[in-house]
Amino acid sequence: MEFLGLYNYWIAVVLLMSGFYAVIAKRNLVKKLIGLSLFQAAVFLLYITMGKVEGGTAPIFTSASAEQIFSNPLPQVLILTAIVVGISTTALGLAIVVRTKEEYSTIEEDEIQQMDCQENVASE
Amino acid sequence: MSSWTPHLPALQVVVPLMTAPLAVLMPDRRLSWALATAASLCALAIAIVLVGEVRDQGNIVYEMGLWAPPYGIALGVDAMSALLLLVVTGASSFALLAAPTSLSHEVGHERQSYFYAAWLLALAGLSGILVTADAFNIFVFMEISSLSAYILIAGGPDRRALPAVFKYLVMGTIGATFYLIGVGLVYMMTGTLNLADMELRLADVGDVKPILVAAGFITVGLALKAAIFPLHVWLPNAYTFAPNVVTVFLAACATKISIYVLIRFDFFVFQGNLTAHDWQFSYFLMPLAVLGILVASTVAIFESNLKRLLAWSSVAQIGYIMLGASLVSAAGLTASMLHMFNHALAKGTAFLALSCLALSVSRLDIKNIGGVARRMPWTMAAFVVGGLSLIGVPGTAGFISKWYLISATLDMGNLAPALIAVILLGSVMAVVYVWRVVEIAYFGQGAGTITDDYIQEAPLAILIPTWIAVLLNIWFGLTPALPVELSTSAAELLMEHLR
Amino acid sequence: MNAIFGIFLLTLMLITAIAVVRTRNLFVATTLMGIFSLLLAANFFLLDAADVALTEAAVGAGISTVLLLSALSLTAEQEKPGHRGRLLALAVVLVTTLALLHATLDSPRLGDIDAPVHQHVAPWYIENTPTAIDVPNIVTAVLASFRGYDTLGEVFVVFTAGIGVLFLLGHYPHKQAHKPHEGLRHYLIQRLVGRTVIPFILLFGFYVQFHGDFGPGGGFQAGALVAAGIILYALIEGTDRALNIIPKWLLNGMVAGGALLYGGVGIASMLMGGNFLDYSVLSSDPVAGQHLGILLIELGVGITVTGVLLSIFFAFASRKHF
Amino acid sequence: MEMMLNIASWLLLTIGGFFVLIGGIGALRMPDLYTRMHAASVTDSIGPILIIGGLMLQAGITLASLKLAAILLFLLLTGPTASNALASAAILSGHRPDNAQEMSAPDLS
Amino acid sequence: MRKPDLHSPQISRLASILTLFVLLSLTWIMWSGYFTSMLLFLGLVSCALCIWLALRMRFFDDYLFSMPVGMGLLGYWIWLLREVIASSLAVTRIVLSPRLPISPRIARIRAGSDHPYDQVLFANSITLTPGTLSMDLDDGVITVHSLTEDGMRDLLSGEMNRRVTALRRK
Amino acid sequence: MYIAVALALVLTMGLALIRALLGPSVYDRVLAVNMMGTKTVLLLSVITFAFGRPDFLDLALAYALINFIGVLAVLEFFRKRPELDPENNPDHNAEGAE
Repeated sequence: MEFLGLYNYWIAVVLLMSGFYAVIAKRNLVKKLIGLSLFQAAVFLLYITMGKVEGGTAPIFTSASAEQIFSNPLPQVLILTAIVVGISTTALGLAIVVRTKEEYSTIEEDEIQQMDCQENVASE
Repeated sequence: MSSWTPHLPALQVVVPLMTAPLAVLMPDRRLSWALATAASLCALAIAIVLVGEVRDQGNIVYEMGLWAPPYGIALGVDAMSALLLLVVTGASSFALLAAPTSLSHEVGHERQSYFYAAWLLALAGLSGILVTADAFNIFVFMEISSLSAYILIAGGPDRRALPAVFKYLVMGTIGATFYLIGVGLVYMMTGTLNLADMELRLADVGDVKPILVAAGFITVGLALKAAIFPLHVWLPNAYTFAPNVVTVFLAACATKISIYVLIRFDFFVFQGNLTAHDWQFSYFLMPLAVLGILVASTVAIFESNLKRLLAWSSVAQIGYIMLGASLVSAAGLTASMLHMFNHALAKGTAFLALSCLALSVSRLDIKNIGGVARRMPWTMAAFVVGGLSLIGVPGTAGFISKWYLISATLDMGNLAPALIAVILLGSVMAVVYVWRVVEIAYFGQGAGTITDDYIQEAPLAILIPTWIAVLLNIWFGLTPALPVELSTSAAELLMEHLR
Repeated sequence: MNAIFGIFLLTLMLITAIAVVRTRNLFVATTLMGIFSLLLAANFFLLDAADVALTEAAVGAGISTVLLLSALSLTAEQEKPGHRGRLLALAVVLVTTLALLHATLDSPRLGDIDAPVHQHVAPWYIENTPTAIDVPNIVTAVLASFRGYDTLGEVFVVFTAGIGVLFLLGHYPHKQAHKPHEGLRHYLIQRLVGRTVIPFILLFGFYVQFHGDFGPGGGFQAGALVAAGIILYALIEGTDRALNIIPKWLLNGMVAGGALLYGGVGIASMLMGGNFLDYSVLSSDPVAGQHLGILLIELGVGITVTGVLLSIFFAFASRKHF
Repeated sequence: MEMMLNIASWLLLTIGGFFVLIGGIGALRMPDLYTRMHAASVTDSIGPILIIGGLMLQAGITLASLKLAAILLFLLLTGPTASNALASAAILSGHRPDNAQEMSAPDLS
Repeated sequence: MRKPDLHSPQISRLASILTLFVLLSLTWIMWSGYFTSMLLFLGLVSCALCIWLALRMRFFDDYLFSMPVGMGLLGYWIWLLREVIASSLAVTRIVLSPRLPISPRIARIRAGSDHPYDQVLFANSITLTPGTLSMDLDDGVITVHSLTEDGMRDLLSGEMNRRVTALRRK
Repeated sequence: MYIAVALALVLTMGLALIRALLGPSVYDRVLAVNMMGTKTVLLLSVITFAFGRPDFLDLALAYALINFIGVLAVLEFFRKRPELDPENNPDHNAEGAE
């Protein structure tokens, strides 16, 4: 049971790791954004995991429930907000990527850097 | 009017926040601008009143929705947040006053209403961080301010703004997510999100692993957002390619707000409850601060793009602010707070002067400004005052904070000579990079590419806010009572939590 | 039983995530992200987070996939090989991971009822929701009233993203003559089935909007669903026709109006003598006031979210391909 | 009576689960895209019918049952549509079925 | 090219709008399960909004998709259910047999009815039956892929087509 | 008893995931995604009953809607793609994982 009790956290941590790796190591801008949402999703899982109560149920009263244990509503509220923040960031990031593609006709960070370097040299 | 005073902490955020949708709906960009400026000035007025209130009666607490903390979200204004509220609203107002002139070259007219809305959101987000007393609420407003800052920067006319802002977006989001992880871990062990309540309940928990890791995540995440060396890599390009007035606004206050959260979190929540946390805090940040000052100043000396030069100087100045905080003493924190205020003044003035310059000089490169001071005396004079303040020459605001910083390091025993040497060396480097610009502007030859006739003094609409900023630099250099008083009480407040 | 399913689903998620990182085809990565979101949502549901599961399904699997696909069709589908600084990245990631794993060792176990999170604040919400707010869904009560200020911030985050996308993509002239965008108009089956289900999707969206007090749902999920319904119309009948449904001025009005409505409720409660967002003063009976306030602010959330998601979708979809 | 209903419901559920699993196995074993879609269609048609049917027996005549019916209707409406969309997309991009022989149809009109 | 006359409506525009409204209201009541005046009012508003959007989407401007309603449809569903079960068993046998005895076939079938609705019903029924898959519907001609020759032969016998066509005649 | 069904569904999801990872073409992956979507809908329906909270069926309904839109978005993506860039033929770069 010791193992089971932490399994959720560990998966969340490994997910976090894979997303974080994609953000840092990948050079494609869209891939970075995908990694970013993976990274954030892992944090959502971390929060929701800590709100669970064994034998509890979703924190919504039903007419039948007099003696129910509820899971913790607060992490759920926080994560609802965080999901929204995540999708907003992704949308804005994608808009920037689309503009980048239009201006540079590539979405690879390395190629963009190369072009920028040439531009910097040309301007000096 | 007086019936509104209890609501001021909420209004500080709500006024710019609610004006943003209205600005989008405005049919004309000039109306959007007028609305934004009015809201910003209103926010400045609120901040000034709040400063008065804080000086009169200490901390102000406001319960959102009348739910008592920690169940509801509480707002709190103390000396520290009041001081920074002045910085944020002031910077926003000055930059907005200069905006219509400067922006017409950079952002298409039909897009400007969105631009001003984003500006107001940035203002609201930054003030929201300052007034809230809830750890998660900080995250929400941090995201409002960051997203709108990305928009503002992406409005830059150069296409290089796009990769710069993308990098900022990625690093900023990583920073915010790290902060979120940290808050989550603290929440896991305390069950609360209110900062004051967290401090209380953490005392029972003590040094458990999640809390230690949380302290690490929060510090690193906020350091990323605050561009503390070596996590500053997003900053230079973002500031360089943003529209000029945006640089004025963000350079003056954006990173400082993250430092504010960092200091507040570390001192309020962790310092008193974790063994040896003050020591760890100090020895983690001090080397970074010192390295930041030295490396960034060196880069600035060799930089030829004027905006990037000042951006690197910002990285160095963040080093000073962190150096003060890392002393973990009342004097050090006072110096740190004071430098946030004074650096905002100095850097704001310098960037405002560059905005004036940009109206005549197409490319803000050191080679293109040969002799412009003869054509634009007022602009360059403003830049000189800003530069002097950056260096820390007596009579300017910058001097005060450097002075406080040096006197704070004197308490550090055998580290003191080394730290003082670093501060002085940094100032000498600042002399060098400011002088390079001044020398060419005043004594250099006109650049061949632009005919001299084209270069003319900036219009009054932008010169006036610039010169008000210049005068403020001198005013607070000569009579620094107000910021010093606020900084001192803020530092005392922070030190109280050290137990 | 619960735990076993949880572990199975988590493992599937892990595999998916690793595949997402490894694949070079961005389209494949996007579809795998869709799977990931579904699994994540199912997991949230197992962990008793019904509201979050609904949101993740609507946003992660629906809207986010659509947005990513439209962005992909404007940019590139294939990631070019080659990484730089892979070792540094690995090192950073490894340190982070170890730190977090270290943190979990002292964490309360999953479902532990004695964990600190279940002792403080949260029990107060569960105890006081019936008397103070009187809605069955505690999550809605906390979201809309106890922590209504956070939700105000959330709406403005969405609003910010909306004006950001409009600022970046909204006003550039098309570089070539614009060919009308037809969507799937020639696919009879999809078109017919789409027409049949769209009214019901929209109705479901409204249902979720107004039943947030009673079950999982609320303004944000509803906004995503309504937007999804209209996006479905855009997919089957073409963006140009879809743009005619909701005129531009109305869309702009929705983006701003919802946010204004939310804030307006706050200001109204201030004018009526309460604190900001204190809905109790909106009516003579505090609980009725809370109900009214929650209804209005959820409506504000829904309107803004619908407007923003549609604006974002249209901004991407009506952009010319390069 | 309740006993009978329960047994019928369990039966439906179990058989449904079995069919779904078969579909999954088929989707793995089949050689090319179109044949895999046939296997997948087992999980998309008979699976929901049986499983949701079983659940409806459990729920009895309640609102939940009506909701289940809505879900089932929706799945049966959209499932084939989605498959068809996928097949047309595949054809559109020149994805030919493996060694499928043409058969001619008697024209009805 | 044979086009059915889409502009001679069997039912008037108003009637179809009303039908949809009633359907939506019933759905709302069935989903909601709360009968407070507030929620019923909101339901009414929601249905009206849906209708408004449907009007803006021009769903009532043509009679492309009018549905044949009646007992015939129910009978057809029951027949289809039997077909689905039978063919599911057939596919199950194939999947479970180690040799995987498949013999894919492709055929083009002309739908018996001119009406687009019937064609779609036919195509989706084909897809719904495991073992056959409609890949394309173009101008009344459906391209069908089948897993086995038997399945295709079954389909080509035309019973399903006949039944679908018969629905509208009644 | 619900366990058996839920287990079958989860196993099928696993199988579908394997199909999604193996590919080989992008369409196989989309097929797998679609399969997973419907399986999730069923799984959620079953779980709501196992939990004894049938009022959560809304979730399953929402999933069904969203899944459909996702697949249509994919079709639309493919329909646009030929004019996008011809070198990106799906069958040439079908093997997604390195």
